[in-house]
Amino acid sequence: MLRFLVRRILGAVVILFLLSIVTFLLFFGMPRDPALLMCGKTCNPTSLANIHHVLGLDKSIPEQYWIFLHNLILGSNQFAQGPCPAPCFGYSYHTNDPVWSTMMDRLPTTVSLTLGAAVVFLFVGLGTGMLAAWKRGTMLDKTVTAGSMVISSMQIYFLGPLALAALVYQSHIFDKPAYNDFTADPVTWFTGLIIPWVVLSTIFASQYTRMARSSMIEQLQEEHVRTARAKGMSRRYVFFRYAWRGSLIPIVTIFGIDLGSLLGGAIITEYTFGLPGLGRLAVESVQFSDLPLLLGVMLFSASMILLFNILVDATYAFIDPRVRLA
Amino acid sequence: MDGGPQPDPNTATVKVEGRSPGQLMWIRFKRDRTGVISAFVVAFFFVVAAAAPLISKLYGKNPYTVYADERPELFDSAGVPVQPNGGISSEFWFGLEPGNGYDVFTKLIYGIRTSLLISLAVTVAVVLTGILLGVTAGYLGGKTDFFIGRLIDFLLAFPSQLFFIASMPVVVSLFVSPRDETPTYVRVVALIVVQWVLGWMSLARILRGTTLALREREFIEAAKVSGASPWRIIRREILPNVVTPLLVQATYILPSFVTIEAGLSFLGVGIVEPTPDWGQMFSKASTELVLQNDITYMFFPGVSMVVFVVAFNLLGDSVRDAFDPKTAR
Amino acid sequence: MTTLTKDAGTPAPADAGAFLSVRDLHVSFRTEDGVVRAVDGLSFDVERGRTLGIVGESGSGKSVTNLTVLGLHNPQFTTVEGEILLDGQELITARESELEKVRGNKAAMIFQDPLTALSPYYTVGRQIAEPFMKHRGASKRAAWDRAVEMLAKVGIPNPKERAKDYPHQFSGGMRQRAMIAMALVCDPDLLIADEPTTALDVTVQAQILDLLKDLQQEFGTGIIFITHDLGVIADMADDIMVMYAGSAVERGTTDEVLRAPQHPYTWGLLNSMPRLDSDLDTPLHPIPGAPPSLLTPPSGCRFHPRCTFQDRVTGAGRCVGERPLLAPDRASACHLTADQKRTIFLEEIKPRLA
Amino acid sequence: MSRGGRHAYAALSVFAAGALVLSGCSKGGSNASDNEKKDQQNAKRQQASIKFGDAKDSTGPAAAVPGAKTGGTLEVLQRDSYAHLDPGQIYVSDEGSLATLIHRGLTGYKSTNNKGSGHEVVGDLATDSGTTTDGGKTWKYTLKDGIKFSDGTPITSADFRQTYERLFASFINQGPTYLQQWLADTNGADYRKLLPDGPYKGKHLPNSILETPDSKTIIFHFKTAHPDLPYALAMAGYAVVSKKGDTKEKYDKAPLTTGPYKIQSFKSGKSMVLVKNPDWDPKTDPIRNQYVDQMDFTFNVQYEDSTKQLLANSGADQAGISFNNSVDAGNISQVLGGDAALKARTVAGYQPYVGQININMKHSALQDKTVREAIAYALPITPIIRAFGGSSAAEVAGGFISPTVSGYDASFDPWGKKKNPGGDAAKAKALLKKAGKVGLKLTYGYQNTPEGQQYSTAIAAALEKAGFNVQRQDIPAETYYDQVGKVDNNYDIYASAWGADWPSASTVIPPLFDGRAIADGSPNYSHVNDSKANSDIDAANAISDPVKSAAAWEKLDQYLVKDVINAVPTIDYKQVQIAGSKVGGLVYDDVIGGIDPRRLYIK
Repeated sequence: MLRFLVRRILGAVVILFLLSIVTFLLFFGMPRDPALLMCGKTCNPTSLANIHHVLGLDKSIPEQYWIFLHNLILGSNQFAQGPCPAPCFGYSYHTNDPVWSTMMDRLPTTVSLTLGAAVVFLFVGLGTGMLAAWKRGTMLDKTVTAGSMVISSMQIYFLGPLALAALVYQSHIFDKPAYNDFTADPVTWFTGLIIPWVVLSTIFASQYTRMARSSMIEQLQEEHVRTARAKGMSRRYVFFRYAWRGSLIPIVTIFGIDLGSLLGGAIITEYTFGLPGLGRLAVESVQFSDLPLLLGVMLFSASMILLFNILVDATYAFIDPRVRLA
Repeated sequence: MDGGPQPDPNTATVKVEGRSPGQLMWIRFKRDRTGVISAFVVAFFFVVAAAAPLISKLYGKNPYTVYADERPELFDSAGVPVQPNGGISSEFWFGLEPGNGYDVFTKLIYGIRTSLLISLAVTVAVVLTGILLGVTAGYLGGKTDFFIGRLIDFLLAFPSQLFFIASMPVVVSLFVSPRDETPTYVRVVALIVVQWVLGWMSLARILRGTTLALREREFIEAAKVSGASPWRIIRREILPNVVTPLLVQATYILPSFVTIEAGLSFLGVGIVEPTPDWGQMFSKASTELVLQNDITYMFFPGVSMVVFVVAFNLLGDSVRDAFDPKTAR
Repeated sequence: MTTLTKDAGTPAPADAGAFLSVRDLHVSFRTEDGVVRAVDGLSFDVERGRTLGIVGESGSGKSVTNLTVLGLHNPQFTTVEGEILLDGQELITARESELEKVRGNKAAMIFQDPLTALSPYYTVGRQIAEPFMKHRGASKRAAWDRAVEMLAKVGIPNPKERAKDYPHQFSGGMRQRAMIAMALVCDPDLLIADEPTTALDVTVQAQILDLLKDLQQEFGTGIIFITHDLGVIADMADDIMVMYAGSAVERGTTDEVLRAPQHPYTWGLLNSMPRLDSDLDTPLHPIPGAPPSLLTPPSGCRFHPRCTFQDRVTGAGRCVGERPLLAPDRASACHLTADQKRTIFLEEIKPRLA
Repeated sequence: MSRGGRHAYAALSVFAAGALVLSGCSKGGSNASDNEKKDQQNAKRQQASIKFGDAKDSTGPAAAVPGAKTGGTLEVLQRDSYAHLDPGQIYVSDEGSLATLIHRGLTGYKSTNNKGSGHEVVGDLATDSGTTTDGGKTWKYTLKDGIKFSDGTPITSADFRQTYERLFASFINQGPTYLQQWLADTNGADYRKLLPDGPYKGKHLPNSILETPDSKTIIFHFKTAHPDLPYALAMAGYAVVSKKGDTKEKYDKAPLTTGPYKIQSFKSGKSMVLVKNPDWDPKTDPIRNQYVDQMDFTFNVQYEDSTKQLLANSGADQAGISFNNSVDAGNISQVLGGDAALKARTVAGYQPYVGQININMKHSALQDKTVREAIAYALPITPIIRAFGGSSAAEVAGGFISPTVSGYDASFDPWGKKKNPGGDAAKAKALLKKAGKVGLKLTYGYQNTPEGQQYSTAIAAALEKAGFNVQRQDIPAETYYDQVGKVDNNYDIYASAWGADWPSASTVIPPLFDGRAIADGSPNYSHVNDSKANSDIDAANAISDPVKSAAAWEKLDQYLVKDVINAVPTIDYKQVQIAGSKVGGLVYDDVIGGIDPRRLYIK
């Protein structure tokens, strides 16, 4: 187990390192000069040069990258805006706030959005999926299959605006989605996120329904399941003890991927509902060519993805005794 | 309950009637009603896309006319059609787009045209890359396999949407045209490139797996022993055998690329006004103006895309089952 | 298709000794390509303490028959007609709950590939204990001890520990032993062994066969032994039933069938089987052609497309037009006369065999 | 056809594509329907010319707001968080509104009526609006007594020296630059050379430029006359910064204040709390009142959300307001068409911005006046009005001078845009033929925002109809002005909007059209260099009487629009704002360009 963790984490670190380089190059490939944004109404070469200097953009790219790494690992006191403890992504060009705290400010939104929806779509999805598998071939099964097929083909950028138009703009049943701090007021926290949750989990749940159903049915055709029945085990017992165990593996895999990428910033969802989460932050960082922010979000999202990859592989070991972590 | 004996009619039939797997798949596919219907729906979309210019010629409008200025009486000062339901009328079948008042019908078919063109290109690029890297990794194994594997891991760790957004302006800026309008093809190419770069991994992985399995099979061994060159083996023995997973995967990834492309245009980093595009219609549909005043508008891109994706996925399932009837459905 | 299909295999009176008696069994599946008649009018009996060997090529309906006996077919795609009496209990019409009481209790099954047939997710001990708990209502504890005991019986060294292992930690042979232990845990009266040794290498094979024999001695279990390997059959079975294309073509005691086979198909099987005692230069004669599609079975004698003796049959086109019947007891379903069968075997087949 | 909402809601519960189609009904027309009455009323709002107040006008306290009560907490809903609190960095309007509550400079605007349309410039921290003896070259200011920073330290001339000198330091890069340029007597950003590091490295401005003989006196010495100084000093950008408390960059997040309120807490992007500033003495302040005890700001509140909350008018929102959010297009009709009670909570007015389409005078093809006339005729205004939300958000502009600036003439309309906002393609085509330039390639740089994309495509279409070959080029919204601000930019036409920094055209015409100021980044976006215009600018600038100068600017404005045609005026930006029912003293102030925060009280 330990060896596994060490190996995987080292691998992840390497990937993150490479990713940060790519992001860096990508940024300097952008046809925009971040200084221009801060230069303001009366911009000119001198003030531009000034800003370049303040941002350290006048240094060579490798040099800047080195500084970035150094700050990230050791923190820095070089910033005019004040000290910046590790992990230090520096200060946003645009808002002058420390990138790390900005991300931490936005994180709760994304986490609430993701986990809230994830809980729903995981249980609803698996539930209906297994029900359909259990009732395979019946009317119910056919309806579920068809329904989930249609819904899973809907996109957030269609279902989202639709929900907004119907529930907010036309009928005024709900307020526009918004994030309110849970600790401050759980109720508004809930009401503010309900539409995004519903939309997000509707789409995902339908996908999980399809997945659960098919992988369940696949498992039911396994020989060892047949053996269990040949032993006289009841259908229910076989279904929930033998088949279900194996059907988990593909689901866990996908769930890990989904959760990882969602926690890294559900860009389209947050964009659709105007929620100030990491996804929005990412978009802003590109809009304002805000390198520190871009790097921060990029690396954060990537680490989420990698983290969940590792978690998924670890869960395999719990599900399937044949899997050995090393 | 399953697990019951299910003989393999495939082999059985082959033996008596001696049909090629291809013919069999075709026979089985034709028997699958859903498959055939969805195939027709998909075909319909492609035909519409291909014939968009012709259709709009017959229909007598194009997606670029600013009806809000041509026919001011149809709009209010904010550019919203004054007739109900987004100005649907015998003249404008799908109504008029709030804002500049483009004709929704022509805009939609041209939009489908753009999106399908892009997604098709991406799919082709991805399939080729997938074959190239996947089969190579699977067949050669060893170092090559290792490196390709690591490359795949690396790319899979990318936050793809974020990467798309960040790289679009970069890629676009690669083709600079100082005096002229940034041509649409540049954006199109850029969209194709970014999706391709992060799109090929899963397919490559699958193909690698299949090749790996094939490599151990007798006939490959036989070919090896008989001294056939790797290239020949890949061409003659391996490629024909990966066609099945390839075809199935392709039918699954194309619609997913359609939705990704639409997503990018929705975020405003893809195709932009006035070039018609499916996703760009969604971003229009999500504006205050539409949400407040013209909910009708969003159904045309929305429903058409749902229908398209559903049909394509059903088609994918049918193709898969036709190749391999034992798969669970 | 001939008119005779229905009353093929006229029911013989189920004699008292028979623990399992199958009468005129028809099994067919609906598949993507049409209806497959997997079993077509099959009848046989199995008595306590005796072993019935079922021989035939793959796809001849051996396995299907026996899965049907325990009702393990998929009701959605399968239609079953006929009669299956297990210890006087009718199984085809029986409800799922009743079947569950039978399975693993009165009648148990051993499958071909022990690797896939055992669940990778649970310990061997648990998988053996489960049916005991279910059928005997034993406590976890008791069931576990029983499992260990059974493992010991089937000759697993240090069973206490091994019971805690997972199947993938067992060797192939040990897995099969575990399977057997699992099948016999409630000492069933009928054991169906579906090619239990084909997945194993020869030495292990021998061990397993001995094991089965010993256990049969001990428990007096009736065994249905399915295989396509006549060698194994000769060693194991008291009676033999040869199946082709979903129905029996020859039946009799092991001696009768192996010493004086009467059906061209049986001859073919014997021909195509290498013998340890034969000299190396004697060539093998595989049966020409391939087994028929059960979607569109040949008319008349199902074997006729591959049969080299049609011309000897008196009365032109009988093989093609008319389905030969299989009489009860020692019999074979072929239009050749008894003499023809004897002479052909003695003069043309036997010499080749030895 | 009934409203879409209910249907769509029902449909949403049934996820079937078919059902969705059926439910896709929507009533015609946008809620942003026109409201003629309001328009005329707005048109009448015209900035009466402004006079510079003397010592008497400059003595506090400010005139009480009729019916005002003290106490209570005001809920302020704002879309954008404040990026800058350091006076030197404040330029944008929402920060400007806030600054009226927390920052004070030497001068300020005092309302002369309760309608927000009449103003005069008076001494704020200074005893009067400033005295000059030589027509604006030398200006003398004397500080009032009893003026303090929020930390209790008295404000002295040393603080003002610090305030002005730090404007030359590199970290101050967002605020206005008039004063710096005047002191250094340069254009562009060359002024920084005067004091590269600000006051921080021990260097200071010589007395020949900025003189502080004693702790109460500040004297400016300019090389050229700048009669507008009293206006300039009223900008938030020139409000006082404490010498003792100057923390350079950090000051931008936690400044000392001098106004009636001080910052109790500020969470960037989240919230802000203002409380009464005990060190503020009403007797020293002729401009501001201090009625509300506390102001709670919430940021990231989008227009439609603030509107919805304030319309709902429940709970804390009854004492709710937004200084800078306008009513969103979707709700505008509901607001304007509302009952009397609602009207009482609503204010509307012009923003100081005027939109225009610049024509790049550097490009040879466009130096042909007939071509420019053709553009002027062909250009449609409707797409722009559409994109900004219809006639309640913008109206056709005649000249470059906004209705909120003295010198505005509502009847001026040389290209007939007010009658025919769609443009006159036929006439344009004729002119283009006459010039022999049919099919002329026009590169049109547009701001890459949803609005920009929308109207630019429509405008391009219209110009094409008039016989131009238009090439649209998208420019990233964030760097738009820097791109078009380049002298050698590639674009032939491009939109821009300019807001007066103070209600005199002297902050509109000279920066936009003074040919001698052409430089990268200078707002003379069309790079026009017209000798007559240049000389007229100097003439007008020299007039120290505000009323006379206003007239001069008006003449010059009309000359530029009609005869030079270096740019075509497009729209005057308007906005409608709303507050909760318990908010009193609600006035739309033309100088602030929005609700006046200084007069508010809780009923």
